[in-house]
Amino acid sequence: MSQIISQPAIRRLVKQWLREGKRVVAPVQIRPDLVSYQPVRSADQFLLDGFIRPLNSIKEVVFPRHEQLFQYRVRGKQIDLLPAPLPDIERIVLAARPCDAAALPILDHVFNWESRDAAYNQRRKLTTVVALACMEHDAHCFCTSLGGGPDDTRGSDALLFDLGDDTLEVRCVTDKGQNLFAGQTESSTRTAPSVPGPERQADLQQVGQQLEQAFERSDWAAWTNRCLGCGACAFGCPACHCFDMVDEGGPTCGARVRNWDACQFGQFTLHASGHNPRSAQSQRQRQRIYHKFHVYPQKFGELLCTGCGNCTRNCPVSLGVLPVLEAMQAEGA
Amino acid sequence: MLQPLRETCRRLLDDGTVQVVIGYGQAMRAVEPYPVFITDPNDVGQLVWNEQCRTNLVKYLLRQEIRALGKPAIVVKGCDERALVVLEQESQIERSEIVVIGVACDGMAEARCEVCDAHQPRFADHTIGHATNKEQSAERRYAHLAEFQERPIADRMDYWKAELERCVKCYACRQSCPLCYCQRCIVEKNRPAVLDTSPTLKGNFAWHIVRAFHLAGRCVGCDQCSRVCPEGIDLRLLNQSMARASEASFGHRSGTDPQAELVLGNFSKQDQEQFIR
Amino acid sequence: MNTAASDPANGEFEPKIVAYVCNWCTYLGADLAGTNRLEYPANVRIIRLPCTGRIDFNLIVKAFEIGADAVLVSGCHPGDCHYTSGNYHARRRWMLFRELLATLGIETERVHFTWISAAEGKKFQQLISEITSTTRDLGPYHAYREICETCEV
Amino acid sequence: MARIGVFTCWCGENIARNVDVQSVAEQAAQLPGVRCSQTHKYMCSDPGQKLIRDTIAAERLDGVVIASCSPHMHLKTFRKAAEHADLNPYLVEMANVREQCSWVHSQRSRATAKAVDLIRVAVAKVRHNRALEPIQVPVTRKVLVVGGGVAGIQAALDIADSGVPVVLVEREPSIGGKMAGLSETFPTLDCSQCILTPRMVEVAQHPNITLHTCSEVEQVEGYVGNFRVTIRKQARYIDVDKCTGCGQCWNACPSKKTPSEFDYGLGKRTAIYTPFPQAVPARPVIDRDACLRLTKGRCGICVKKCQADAIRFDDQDELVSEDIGAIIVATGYQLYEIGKPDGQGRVTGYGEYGYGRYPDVISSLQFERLVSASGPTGGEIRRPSDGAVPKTVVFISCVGSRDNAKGLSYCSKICCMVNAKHTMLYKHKVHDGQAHVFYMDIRAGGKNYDEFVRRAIEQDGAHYHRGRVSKITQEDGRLIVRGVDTLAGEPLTIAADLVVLAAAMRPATGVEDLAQKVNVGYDEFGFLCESHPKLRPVETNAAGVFVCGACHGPKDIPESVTQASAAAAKVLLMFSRDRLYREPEIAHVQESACAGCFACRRSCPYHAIDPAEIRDRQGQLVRRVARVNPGLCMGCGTCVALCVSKSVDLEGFSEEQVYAMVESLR
Repeated sequence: MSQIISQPAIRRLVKQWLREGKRVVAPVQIRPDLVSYQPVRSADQFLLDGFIRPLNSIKEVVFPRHEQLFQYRVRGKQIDLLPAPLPDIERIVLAARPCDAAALPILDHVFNWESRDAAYNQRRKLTTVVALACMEHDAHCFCTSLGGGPDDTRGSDALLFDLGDDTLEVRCVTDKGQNLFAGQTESSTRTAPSVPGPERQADLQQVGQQLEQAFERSDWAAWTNRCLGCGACAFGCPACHCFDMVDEGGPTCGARVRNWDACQFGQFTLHASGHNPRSAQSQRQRQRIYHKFHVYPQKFGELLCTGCGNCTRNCPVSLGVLPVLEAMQAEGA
Repeated sequence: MLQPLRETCRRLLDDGTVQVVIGYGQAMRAVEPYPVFITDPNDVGQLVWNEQCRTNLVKYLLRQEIRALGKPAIVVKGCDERALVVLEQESQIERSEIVVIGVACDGMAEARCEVCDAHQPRFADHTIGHATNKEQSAERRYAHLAEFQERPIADRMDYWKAELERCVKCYACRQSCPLCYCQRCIVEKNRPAVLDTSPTLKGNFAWHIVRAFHLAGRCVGCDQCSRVCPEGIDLRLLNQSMARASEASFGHRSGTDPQAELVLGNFSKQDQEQFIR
Repeated sequence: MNTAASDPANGEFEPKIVAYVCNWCTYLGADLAGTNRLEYPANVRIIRLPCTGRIDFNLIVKAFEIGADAVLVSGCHPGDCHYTSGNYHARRRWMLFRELLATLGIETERVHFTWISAAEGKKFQQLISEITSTTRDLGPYHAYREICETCEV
Repeated sequence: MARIGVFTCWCGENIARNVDVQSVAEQAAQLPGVRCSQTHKYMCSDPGQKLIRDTIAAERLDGVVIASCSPHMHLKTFRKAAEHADLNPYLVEMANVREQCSWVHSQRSRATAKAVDLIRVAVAKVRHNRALEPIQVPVTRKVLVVGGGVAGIQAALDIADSGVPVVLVEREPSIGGKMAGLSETFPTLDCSQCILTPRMVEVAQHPNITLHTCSEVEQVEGYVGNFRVTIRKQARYIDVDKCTGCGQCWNACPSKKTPSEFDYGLGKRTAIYTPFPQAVPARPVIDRDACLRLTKGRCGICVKKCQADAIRFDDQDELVSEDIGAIIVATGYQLYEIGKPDGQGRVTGYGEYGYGRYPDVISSLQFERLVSASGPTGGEIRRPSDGAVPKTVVFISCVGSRDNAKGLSYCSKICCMVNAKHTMLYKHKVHDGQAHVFYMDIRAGGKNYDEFVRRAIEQDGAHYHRGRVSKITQEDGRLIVRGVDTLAGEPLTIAADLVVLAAAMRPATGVEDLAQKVNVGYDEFGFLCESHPKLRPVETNAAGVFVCGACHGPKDIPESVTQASAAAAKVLLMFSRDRLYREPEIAHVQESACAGCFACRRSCPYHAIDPAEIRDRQGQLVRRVARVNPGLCMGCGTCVALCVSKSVDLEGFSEEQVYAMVESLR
């Protein structure tokens, strides 16, 4: 037996969530060639099928691109510090791709390592993730090569499957998921067929071992020198989590803020002295690969990549994790 | 087209005229051709040419990784080539130290190609193929902008609020622009921080105003910024409003005349405007 | 905040106007208005710069960011620049920049450009009076303030 | 943390009437960075300044804001006061709470609030001020004077007499300029050459003057105090040191048909010649276009005649370099080209006067030669066509001047006096002759000038007709002048034997080239621009370059001489110290961030930005960047606004200062 729900029923649910003041984030068609996770304002705005995957990720729901840590205000000779209030809005991510949801446990490790990031954990607590299993994939998808797949449940509270006829199968993974759909689904005999997902690439889970020997290779430049040094890969990545803290404002008021940062920026490792330990773009690209497939796994025992392929999709010159790994393996690293 | 292109590149590499060819290549997985850097004459087979070669490769002339490869030959379309003209006017390249391989282009299936008047390269050292340059009226070239500007001002503001709300400041627009070459971008300057680095609406407005205005009188309309934006923001509108004003007020079309004076940094006592009282 | 130009006495909207003026013409024109005791509204805050050539377009954006309801840029008449040509450079800059503002939907009627010589104290008085009153009619520049306030937690 | 003192002035009642000074001071004391806040009845008075000095010392202030009048009024005063208290003067800023606040706002609460804001802005700025030292530039105490007319001669002698070396460059073979060719001068009718030639000789003999004739300025590099000037000396074909100026050569030269430049074509000269007998240097020159030896390879009579062996047919142009501290431009004027052929068989600009077609229509400078004792007629007034003494002479004013349609919009200023002088000189020589003058207005402002014109009319009987001449035709050897007398209200036709056109004054040819070399601006007519028409009339916007004489605008001899002495005085003032001290509020480039696009260089009105090369330790060129020459920058900041990466900044109005000021208004 399975649980099913109709599309109109889901949209009614969304309407109700919005009415309750919850924030609903779901894939939205921005233009014919662009689907993006966005806060939805009306229940008919978002997609439940007909897209491969949005070009951004759901990490923004728990790790916003910009957040204030505290504000300062100068009153006469006195300076007031006003800590940012903890988030309190409940969030529901709907129709997230499994490769997005799978990144949340990865982020959990980062934001709870050594110190616990209060705002992150609060948002995480307030967030329910309803993933939507993939029926299709494109040339950039490689989740299966990293142990994931079109119906991967990591990070999801519930998983939806498209059964056709405007009907979705609901598989709840956690209590949060159960609570969200309690009383909203019907029993059915229909179950979603298993979808194979993208063809498995060469053994990328073992790439960490290959990297043991690859650091000093001179080929990094040849593999990566078309990189232009933007942050499109990192910002579209569900797992990248680097940030920069700056003070913004003037002599009377302002804030300390935390913004996304990207390791491909030339300034990322620039020291105040003017020295830059990663002065060449190939060093930055190598860093990105090593962080995802070597450093992070050594520390936390899992890859910092879910194989979503967004880095390549977003890259102005079709670079990204997979093309680099493929180039490396082609050279027999 | 492809054979003569490969042959020309092979010859240039063979006889040592250049050490690297900046061109388009394609791997099986990639949807679009992507930039390749051929240093071995035997690798010219990697070069491709098709109607998906949209990337403006000129940016690579400025990147230190590519400069380190030696004297370059670069494959350009008639539209890309205009960026070379500006870079030379702004002392960023020595034209004599670059071999330019122009490829005649019938269009890359982009909107701008329909109003292109630079199908045939004009300043290249070697030209592959032949295409006809058709004159295009300013009305046609700026039709997209004109249509947008007909909207009421509040609509325009709402449009940009919605668009720039999505900007995450990945700087793909900047990094792929062939005319962005600062050692340190203004957005990275602190003391004072002229604009917020935060990807908030405030910071995004400030950034896109700066980016567009720093291209005032310079932008050659390759639309690379709009093309690479992962959020699909139509930056072309901003660039075009500067370009159209430069053309209307100063008769200047950036990158079309190597002898022309640049718009900013020069002036004419005869400059006409109505708004200064 | 600190310098909100709203008059606390009656709570009425008082426009906040930031003026970037050159040191040699408009600043002296404003001085002359003073010497001649030509009264004008107290809404303008002058920032003195050597020349209109020095006035970066970013300063106009910055003025809106700090909550200005209108911005004035003023310098020497063409031909009168203390530095011979700074104002010509500035004029070109504004010709292009206004286009950009218009495309972005920023209200160009809140950005004023004028030439005021050291002898035109009267013109300065009239200008400030006029800008203050038109800005009062336009009301606070809510649209840009909203841009500057968005911050989602 | 900053320790800033705010000093608010009452200015008697001037500020205090509309601004609550006490409340302003209290609010100012609360501003971030402010250490103390004080008031005084008159801050600029001695006790007021003492309060500032004492407080700086007592509170160890590192920044001062004076809230009082306009900085144009007293910024220097207060900066000096700070300096006396050992605070760097550039750490003082002013808030203009009088001219721009108390005097223009009568509503006390609002004026008070604005005053606080103005102080807030000044405090925000001064927190980012930096201690600056005046820029010192070494000075080469040597002057280049370009042009050896009366202005150049005057300037050169004034400077040389004070002990400073002068390099005088003259394009013609002799100095003397236009004045050397004049007969007599108004309003005294003293002989022009009699006044000028002793001065010319003085130049030639002056130990502090190096004279280069037949020479032009080829190139000017460097900046104020430190110019390097290259002078092109044209081949003279004479060894000036050996030549004694005896005259054997020119008397024997068979090429005698070249129109004399000095006589404006009214006489002829030989190929080897001195332009006029009193020429300085008193040495001949060979005209390479007229000399038979140099053009056809024949002749050489001069060589045979020369006992001093001074002829050098193999002479070459020579380039001379001079290190120069200041430049005076005195290149003078030329006459407006009357009836200029337009290349399509027509003439423009008073072609109807027949100048160039009718030999007896001449210019006023040609008339000067006809009257001059050293002229082609030996001082007898004889007309060019047939040598007859003209009995009726018509003088026409404003040929080219004050005429937008055909010529130039400005008044040439000297012509009214020249015409009056000419009628008198004519009457004095041709007693039965009649002079007529057509004029638009008589402009005779100047000491004894109007009296002079009256004398021409009343004593020497010149007929003055207020009106223009429409056409001149030639009939039976006479010139029929058709004009109108607007005062009589009727057309007027005069049959004249000679017509003299008072053509407009224009800057000398090539002045634009020279102006570009020395970076001096010029107007639409080519006259050089002074720095300020009232207060800096001989300075230019190019530091260290001065102007005098008619290259700056139409003027007569006394004015040219006055201006020349003024320019000399300015140069000597500049040389009165070993070094130049310039305002340090100038631009500077952060070279590590500069991308070398040179937008700054394109826009700099003072050409103060040069490319500089950054090289690595191996000497390899890394990139080119912009660099500001502190000797030239005047601190306008146009470069800062144009620099997209803000790699150039302006001391005194830096990005940090300006943004802090704006931010303080939040």
